Amino acid sequence: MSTVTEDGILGNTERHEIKELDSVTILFAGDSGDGMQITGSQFTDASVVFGNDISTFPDFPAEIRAPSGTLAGVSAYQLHFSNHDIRTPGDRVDTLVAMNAAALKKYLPELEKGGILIADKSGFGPNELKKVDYASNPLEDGSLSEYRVVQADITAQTIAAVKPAGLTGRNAERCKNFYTLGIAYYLYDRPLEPTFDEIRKRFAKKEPVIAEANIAAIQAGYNFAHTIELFKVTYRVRRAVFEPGTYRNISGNLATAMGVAAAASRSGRKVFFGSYPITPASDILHELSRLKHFGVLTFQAEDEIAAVASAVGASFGGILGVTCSSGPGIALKSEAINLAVMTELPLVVIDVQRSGPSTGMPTKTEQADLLMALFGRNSDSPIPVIAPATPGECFECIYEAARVAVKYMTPVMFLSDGYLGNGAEPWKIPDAAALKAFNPSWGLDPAGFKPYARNPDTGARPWVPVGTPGLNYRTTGIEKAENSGGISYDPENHQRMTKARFDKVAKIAQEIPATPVFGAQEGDLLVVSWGGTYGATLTAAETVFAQGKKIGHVHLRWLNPLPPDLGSILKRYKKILVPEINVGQLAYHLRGTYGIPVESYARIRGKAFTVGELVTAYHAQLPQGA
Amino acid sequence: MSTVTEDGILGNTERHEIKELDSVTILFAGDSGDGMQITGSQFTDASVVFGNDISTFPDFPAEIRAPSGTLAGVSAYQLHFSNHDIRTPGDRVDTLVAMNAAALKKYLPELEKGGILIADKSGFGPNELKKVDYASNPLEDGSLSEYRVVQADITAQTIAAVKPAGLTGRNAERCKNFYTLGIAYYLYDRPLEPTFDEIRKRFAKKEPVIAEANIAAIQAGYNFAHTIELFKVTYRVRRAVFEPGTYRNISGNLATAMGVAAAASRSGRKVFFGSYPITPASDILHELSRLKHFGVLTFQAEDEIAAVASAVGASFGGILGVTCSSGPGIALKSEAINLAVMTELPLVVIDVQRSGPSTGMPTKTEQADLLMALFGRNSDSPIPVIAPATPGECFECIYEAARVAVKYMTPVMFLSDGYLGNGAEPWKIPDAAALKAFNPSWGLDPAGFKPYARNPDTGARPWVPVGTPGLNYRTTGIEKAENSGGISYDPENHQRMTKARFDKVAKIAQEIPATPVFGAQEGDLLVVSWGGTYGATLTAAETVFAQGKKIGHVHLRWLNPLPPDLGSILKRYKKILVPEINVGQLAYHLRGTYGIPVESYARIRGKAFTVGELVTAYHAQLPQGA
Amino acid sequence: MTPTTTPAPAKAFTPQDFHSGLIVRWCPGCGDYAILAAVQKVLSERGKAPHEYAFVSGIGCSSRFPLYMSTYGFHSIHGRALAVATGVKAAAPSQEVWVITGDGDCLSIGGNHFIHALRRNQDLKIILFNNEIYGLTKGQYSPTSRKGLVNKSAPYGVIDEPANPLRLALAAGATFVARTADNDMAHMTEVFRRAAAHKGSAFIEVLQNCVIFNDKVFEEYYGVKTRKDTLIYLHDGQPLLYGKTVERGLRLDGFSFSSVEASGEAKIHVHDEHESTGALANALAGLTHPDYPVPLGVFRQVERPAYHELMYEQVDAARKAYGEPDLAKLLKGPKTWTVS
Amino acid sequence: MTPTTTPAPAKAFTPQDFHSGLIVRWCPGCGDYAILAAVQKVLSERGKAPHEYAFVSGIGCSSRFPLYMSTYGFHSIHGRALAVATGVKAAAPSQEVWVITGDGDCLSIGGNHFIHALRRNQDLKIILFNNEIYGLTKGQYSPTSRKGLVNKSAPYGVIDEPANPLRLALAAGATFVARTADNDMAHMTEVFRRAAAHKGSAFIEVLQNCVIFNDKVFEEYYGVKTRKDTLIYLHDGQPLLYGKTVERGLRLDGFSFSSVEASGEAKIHVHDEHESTGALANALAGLTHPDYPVPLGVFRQVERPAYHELMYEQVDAARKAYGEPDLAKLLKGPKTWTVS
Ligand SMILES: Cc1ncc(C[n+]2csc(CCOP(=O)(O)OP(=O)(O)O)c2C)c(N)n1
Ligand SMILES: Cc1ncc(C[n+]2csc(CCOP(=O)(O)OP(=O)(O)O)c2C)c(N)n1
Ligand code: SF4
Ligand code: SF4
Ligand SMILES: [Mg+2]
Ligand SMILES: [Mg+2]
Repeated sequence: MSTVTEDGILGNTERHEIKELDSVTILFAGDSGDGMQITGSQFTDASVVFGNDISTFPDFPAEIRAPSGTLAGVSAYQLHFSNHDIRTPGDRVDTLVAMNAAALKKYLPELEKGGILIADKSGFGPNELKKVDYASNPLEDGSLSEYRVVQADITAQTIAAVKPAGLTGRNAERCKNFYTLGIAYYLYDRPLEPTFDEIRKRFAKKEPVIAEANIAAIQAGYNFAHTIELFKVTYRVRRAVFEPGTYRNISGNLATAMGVAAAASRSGRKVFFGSYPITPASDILHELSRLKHFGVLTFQAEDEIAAVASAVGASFGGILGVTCSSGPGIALKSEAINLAVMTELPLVVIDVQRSGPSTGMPTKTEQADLLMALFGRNSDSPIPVIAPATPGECFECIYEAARVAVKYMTPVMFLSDGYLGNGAEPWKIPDAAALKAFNPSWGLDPAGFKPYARNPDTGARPWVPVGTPGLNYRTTGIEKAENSGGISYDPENHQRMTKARFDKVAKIAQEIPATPVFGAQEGDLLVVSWGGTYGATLTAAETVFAQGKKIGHVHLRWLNPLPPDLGSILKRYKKILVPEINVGQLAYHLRGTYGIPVESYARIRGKAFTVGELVTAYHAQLPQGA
Repeated sequence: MSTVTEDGILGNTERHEIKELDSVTILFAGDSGDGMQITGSQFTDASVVFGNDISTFPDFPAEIRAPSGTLAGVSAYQLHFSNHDIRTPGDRVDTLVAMNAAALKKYLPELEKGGILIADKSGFGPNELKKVDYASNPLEDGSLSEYRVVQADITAQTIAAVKPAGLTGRNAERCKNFYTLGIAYYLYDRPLEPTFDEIRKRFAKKEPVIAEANIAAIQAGYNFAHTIELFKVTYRVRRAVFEPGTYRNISGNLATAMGVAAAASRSGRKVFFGSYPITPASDILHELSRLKHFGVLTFQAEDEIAAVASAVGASFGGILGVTCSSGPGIALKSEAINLAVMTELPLVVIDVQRSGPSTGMPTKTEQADLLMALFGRNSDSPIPVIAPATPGECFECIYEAARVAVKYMTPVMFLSDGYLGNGAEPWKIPDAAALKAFNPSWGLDPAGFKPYARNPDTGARPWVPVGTPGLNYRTTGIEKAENSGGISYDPENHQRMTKARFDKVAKIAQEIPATPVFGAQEGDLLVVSWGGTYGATLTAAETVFAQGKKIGHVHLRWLNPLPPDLGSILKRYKKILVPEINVGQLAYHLRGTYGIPVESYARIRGKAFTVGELVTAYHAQLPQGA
Repeated sequence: MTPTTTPAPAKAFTPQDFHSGLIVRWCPGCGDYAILAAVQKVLSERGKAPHEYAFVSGIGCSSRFPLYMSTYGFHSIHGRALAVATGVKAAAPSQEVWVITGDGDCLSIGGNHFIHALRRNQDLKIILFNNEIYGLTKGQYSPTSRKGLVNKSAPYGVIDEPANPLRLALAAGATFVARTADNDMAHMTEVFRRAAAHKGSAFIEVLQNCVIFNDKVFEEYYGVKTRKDTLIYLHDGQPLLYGKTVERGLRLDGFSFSSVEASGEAKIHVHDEHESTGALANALAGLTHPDYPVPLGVFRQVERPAYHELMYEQVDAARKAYGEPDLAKLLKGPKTWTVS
Repeated sequence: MTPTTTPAPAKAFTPQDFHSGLIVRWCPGCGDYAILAAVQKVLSERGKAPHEYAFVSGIGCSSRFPLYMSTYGFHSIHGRALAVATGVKAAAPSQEVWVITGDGDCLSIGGNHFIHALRRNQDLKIILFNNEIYGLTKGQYSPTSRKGLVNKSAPYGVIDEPANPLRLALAAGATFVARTADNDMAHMTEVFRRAAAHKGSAFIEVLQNCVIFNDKVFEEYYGVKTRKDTLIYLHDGQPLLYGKTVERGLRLDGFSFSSVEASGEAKIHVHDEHESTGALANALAGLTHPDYPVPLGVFRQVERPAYHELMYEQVDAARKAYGEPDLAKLLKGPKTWTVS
């Protein structure tokens, strides 16, 4: 057995065919208790360490522990890995691992015809079949003839495999996900050692038995596949070519949390993070609660209003207030966000969007809070809105949001979503030292101090740390006189102050670099996207452009203000198309801003676009036969 | 003295010249304690009873009792009365009554050159002058030479006049507003008797001394003006020609409250009115609290969220939930409004808009909550939005809002504003019996009952009164399966349900009659307005149309859905202009909806447009010299 | 606690009649199952049909409860169950309205509605599933979590002093305040019966075990083996006695209790649910493990008019004073003029 | 109440130094004027300069208070004063933060923040201007308005049971709870001094007369002429005595007080601000006119670590455990690979 690992690395060249593939999508699906998220992450880690590009999409049930065997209880992890730059977790699945009947029922439609299905027989007992209304066992009734089915009693084999390590019963059974992982590793020619190391590191001290059992299970699965030549052909996906640098795998929520910590340590002022838990945003709170030494004060408030109001108070106090939620919570925060607009205090509002309206489908993704971000406050209340395109970009964007909030003395809305927040990708680790420090000291001279004087470059008022001698001032949500900040009901002053608040946000355009356009620089169709649909919309545009169409693609990071060059770019195309996971909010915003026709491709299904459907949608907007 | 009243009615023809005028704007201004609101309303009542058309605008200080003599403490009441159809409280003031120096300072800029100024000398003592930074007494230093100034020690004369009635000291002084009223009545040839009657009715029983004193004060002011021939010329504004009918004077907030009461008594189901007080919306709560016998259950909640959530609960219970606030409160309600969207329950949300953002200028008007009404909720959340054009129209519109909410099972947003809510106009009393009753019973048969089945005509689901045997069902803010209403995370179901919610709101277009266009039916410029700017925007359009320009005017009552014929109307003009008291929200909405260029005339000064500025704005959009 | 005599049911219902048929989806072993069973059992005995009840909840694991009931049900939004229920009760005053809520839902985001609904004595039966954790969002601390508890959002331990739900309820003016435990079916059903019979705001805290995120948090004192020594069961008019052999009791010393041998001399305090000032209930609500036995049962039960009664009284009074509503007259108002 | 000894001020300030210069705009005769004067007087004695204070308020007549102070000030939004103050204190832990709030602002819309800020023992001095009415919005009833009160939003009388702010504060876990009155400058200043000296959440209810919308609502018991008979002043360690000739006192009968002749025999209860269970303060907070004398003074004062201390302790502990934050290390995480 000592050679197997090497075998894995070298490939089983002698014994069977190995086929080179450019990319593969594998989906692990099972009951919530089956450990599919762990299996998926392990496979992901093995792939990134090997050097593939990856994109992942975990799909949890809404319940904590949904009843086992039901459709609602299925937990899945989709991984797309490749030898080239990829940006989506894959449209269709090449290999499906189904630990029970429910998993099969739910995900079979995603499996390519001719794809591989690995099924645990023991999850297809009469009970399991009944729970999901299978009249007969699909593993036996011939209905899966179009797929390459590999079935084994994985549960029983796992139990046998881990017995020597000393594990029995329920605990032994729990290792079956690692057994499957072994099979998958064999199939895709992954090295085992890194996973073994990882397992040892994690469990060896506290639970050496578990560690040994897990390793034994992986090895057994691997051997099983190897020995009985389960697969006539195995596959290999070579390393992708990455920009040189040091990489890690990162999820959007983790990147966001690290960006906040970076802002705290590079801004020269602490960060106050006021939050109330909500799916899918809570992980940011969890991460930051562990990063207190970076100068992040986390405050789990009694509700969302207290979360944002305390953050506004902290910003008044002189450290940066950040608050975080998802749609329903952001709605609740709107009144207090407006207080920051009116008092002109910095504030970062993180919205990890989810499917709605109301409670909606909390574990599903959507990018439908754009118009709420822009307009969801009483009266004329401008705030900048920024949206990351990928999990890794969350870091850069949240740092940018914090920097702009402070520089312009304004709340900034950061729109992530469940897809970005939970999804992961390889991330080139940025140089911490190169992050621009920001610590504004403008306007803080007690001589001639005016709390509402404006910095001519930014339109921002001074940011006063409470307690500074000589700068005592009062602020209020009531309209204020220019410069002095005293209460004013003067009509002309209100007009000027309203304009000043809008001008300030408009000035942020000076922070936006020229907009890169992919593909045709003018022509028939410009696709405009924002947020988490970046990968799919661009990949589809690449496909259509490669087919010789006059198609361009622009992805927006700032939604307010829009890039200053966007208006002129839009004019260079006959048609504009905005694909969005909402009813067409950016399309409306572009029309509303530029007064030009904009087409919308809107799908509201709580999940990401597939590249395939977008290719079709682009073609539908292009001249026929052109 | 017994002839004086007749004198008033007949006019003082023998003694001096009487000039006929088409319309007059008079503004009463004094300290908060000076009773200017009463003086203004009395003059208004006298004018409507006489038969003029009127439009009023009360302007309160933000404080309950601001320190006397200061600018912040000035309380004013502006009245525009005329012999023809008018719609605004007047651009410029013909006669200004200033009870003290602060009142003069604040409102002199509004007075026409050559206009009349009636000033109480005793309000111009050294103290009063100092409080508002007058270096010298304007009544004496010649600075008012461009106006016709009438000054008297009104305070002293009042005290003398009411002494016989038995009033002295502070109480006597308090009658000085009635003395001024007497002067104004003389000047504008108003009958005194109706006011006397009113005073007697109000005070005679409880405080006969007050009644007599007030009457004596009015009479004394009238006599003073008459006797000493204060005015060489007095004025007369003839009756306006009204549509036949019975009229009353009404404010927007009162009309709104009565509309809710009407909905309660005509809908066949009660109304639950959950509210939390806020300026300028509280009066609706006050009025409805007195109308419990109409089947209105008023509930002063602990906060806005409880106010709206309880209203949603009431609608679930089976009676119509109505909630009411102004901008900051509406922002707080957004999450719970979304619950009504998602559960598809009827709900009427009244927003009496005020100047913002945040606390803003709470006593000033603005129409800047439009985009919040449309989009201020998480995710794709369509709700219909209706806005009254005049105080009287509030009645009709809120009734319509209630009817539509129930018919389509949706929240409806009703956008009034401070200008409409507090302003008053003559109102032709509608026929109560002619109000269409509405009491939906669709879908309530226990056989085949499906809580989320849809009425094919409206897209509405059944409205179940809780407690009905056989219709027990559960609802939730989570996405629901079509028909059954069970929880569903199915992507395609979510897409269909989202569409169904939008379609339902879109169907309300069938309730909207063809849009009348004033003026040119096609041509150079179409002015589009909404809400309380109706009067000013239309009057300005009449002026410019009368000058021979190809200008049309459309006023929108429904902002969502927009009238089905609006798109084609917009196409008939070279330019579209939207004047709004916000930064251009309807203009953005029209661009966002139709993808066409729309110009915006946006002024954010917490007050209504003047007709004059709009005329100028329209001309700026019209071809030069055309 | 004095057992209540339930009137003979008009129609016989089974607990099953109160089940909506939806598969119950709490984690295996979750305390919520037992509470659901207890409620369904109690309702089945009361003679009212499912359509005569409405269950309202917010969001949380516990808040899915109404979906499992065959009654009217509203699974609303986080924290607003009591506000929503206020409207339901006003709209349908003869409906019996139960509110299901969690320690987060009720005491964190919903804290304001909690104190106000109790203050107004709204006729709602409120069951607080207190698991001292946010379950649905996967394990953050809640307002009832104990100081020092380490969890997802407090990796270095909770620094917030925990809230005392019963004391808050009492201070807010609740007219019925009780506590029971998810592992004691007999006690739960008896408390629910009492709550159902109470007119006005009935507040019941259920110690509810979350097997996933806060397992065994009550075990030390509510564990079946030791509980006779660590819990004290309240019975109206009975001395405050406890212990395996009923050998201990609570004696009043000034304003505080001492746990003493229930020997002949010791003056054991007698429980009085109706004690006028609320001070007794307040003192009992302050007793915590391990210094004292933890009380279970009805702490307080007093009568005051329920909110919906007063609300409808005013409507009726207005009807009496002004007669049938005359819309035409309302529209006319006090002063009109006619143009012909 | 035991007078506190104030340390000799480092620099001499006058009350005028604490005035922002803005014209004070409450109605003539409003009780708010006296409270403002009392606060300015107390602050002027304490040696701290205006910039060392921050005053935070919501919206209401009372909430304009910070605008009149020369300190840092935040006149925020309705109901959120305590939430905003939470952030201010966290950001600037050495700042002394006072919160000014009204019965509407604090107990109605702000009720949730109220109970949670007190529970956490946030180091805030909270003055509740209780005028039993919404002043700024012109006279609707508030959560403390008495049942039956007729006003704008309750033309047929209020049907809500009034809230007891002190009992709620106690139940929430406030470590300093007091009551004073706007017509008693000496008492007010003494209570404010005590609150200022307290570390942790200090809650003070001030009976404040609104001359416009609820005039004389406290007159019956706090009126200067009769108050010796209708109020009882609390002094730590002193018997609960009152009356013009100190002829009456409160005796403890089980859980409730009786007002008795303070003759030799009657055992008058001795006030104890630090009584461990909070039951004494709770009982005193329940005494209402006319059945009892209304207590003024400090009901309760106990020590617990303040929230900002615990918060910063965790930050310091993390620093100690992990050393200076190493951003580069954080970004790298546990597992990387390098492409060259
Ligand atoms: C407005 C809003 N904020 C936050 C959430 C997320 N959320 C749902 S349930 C919950 C807490 C649940 O805790 P608890 O009420 O104790 O119920 P349990 O799950 O423990 O039964 C939270 C924070 C939400 N759904 N809506
Ligand atoms: C979100 C919001 N809701 C309502 C209001 C209106 N409002 C302002 S102050 C107030 C109540 C004031 O009462 P209280 O707090 O007792 O202060 P007082 O004026 O009596 O001092 C209300 C309802 C508001 N400004 N904002
Ligand atoms: S997470 Fe806890 S409370 Fe929620 S269902 Fe599971 S065991 Fe029950
Ligand atoms: S309304 Fe009342 S509380 Fe407000 S300033 Fe006037 S007297 Fe004071
Ligand atoms: Mg819980
Ligand atoms: Mg008040």
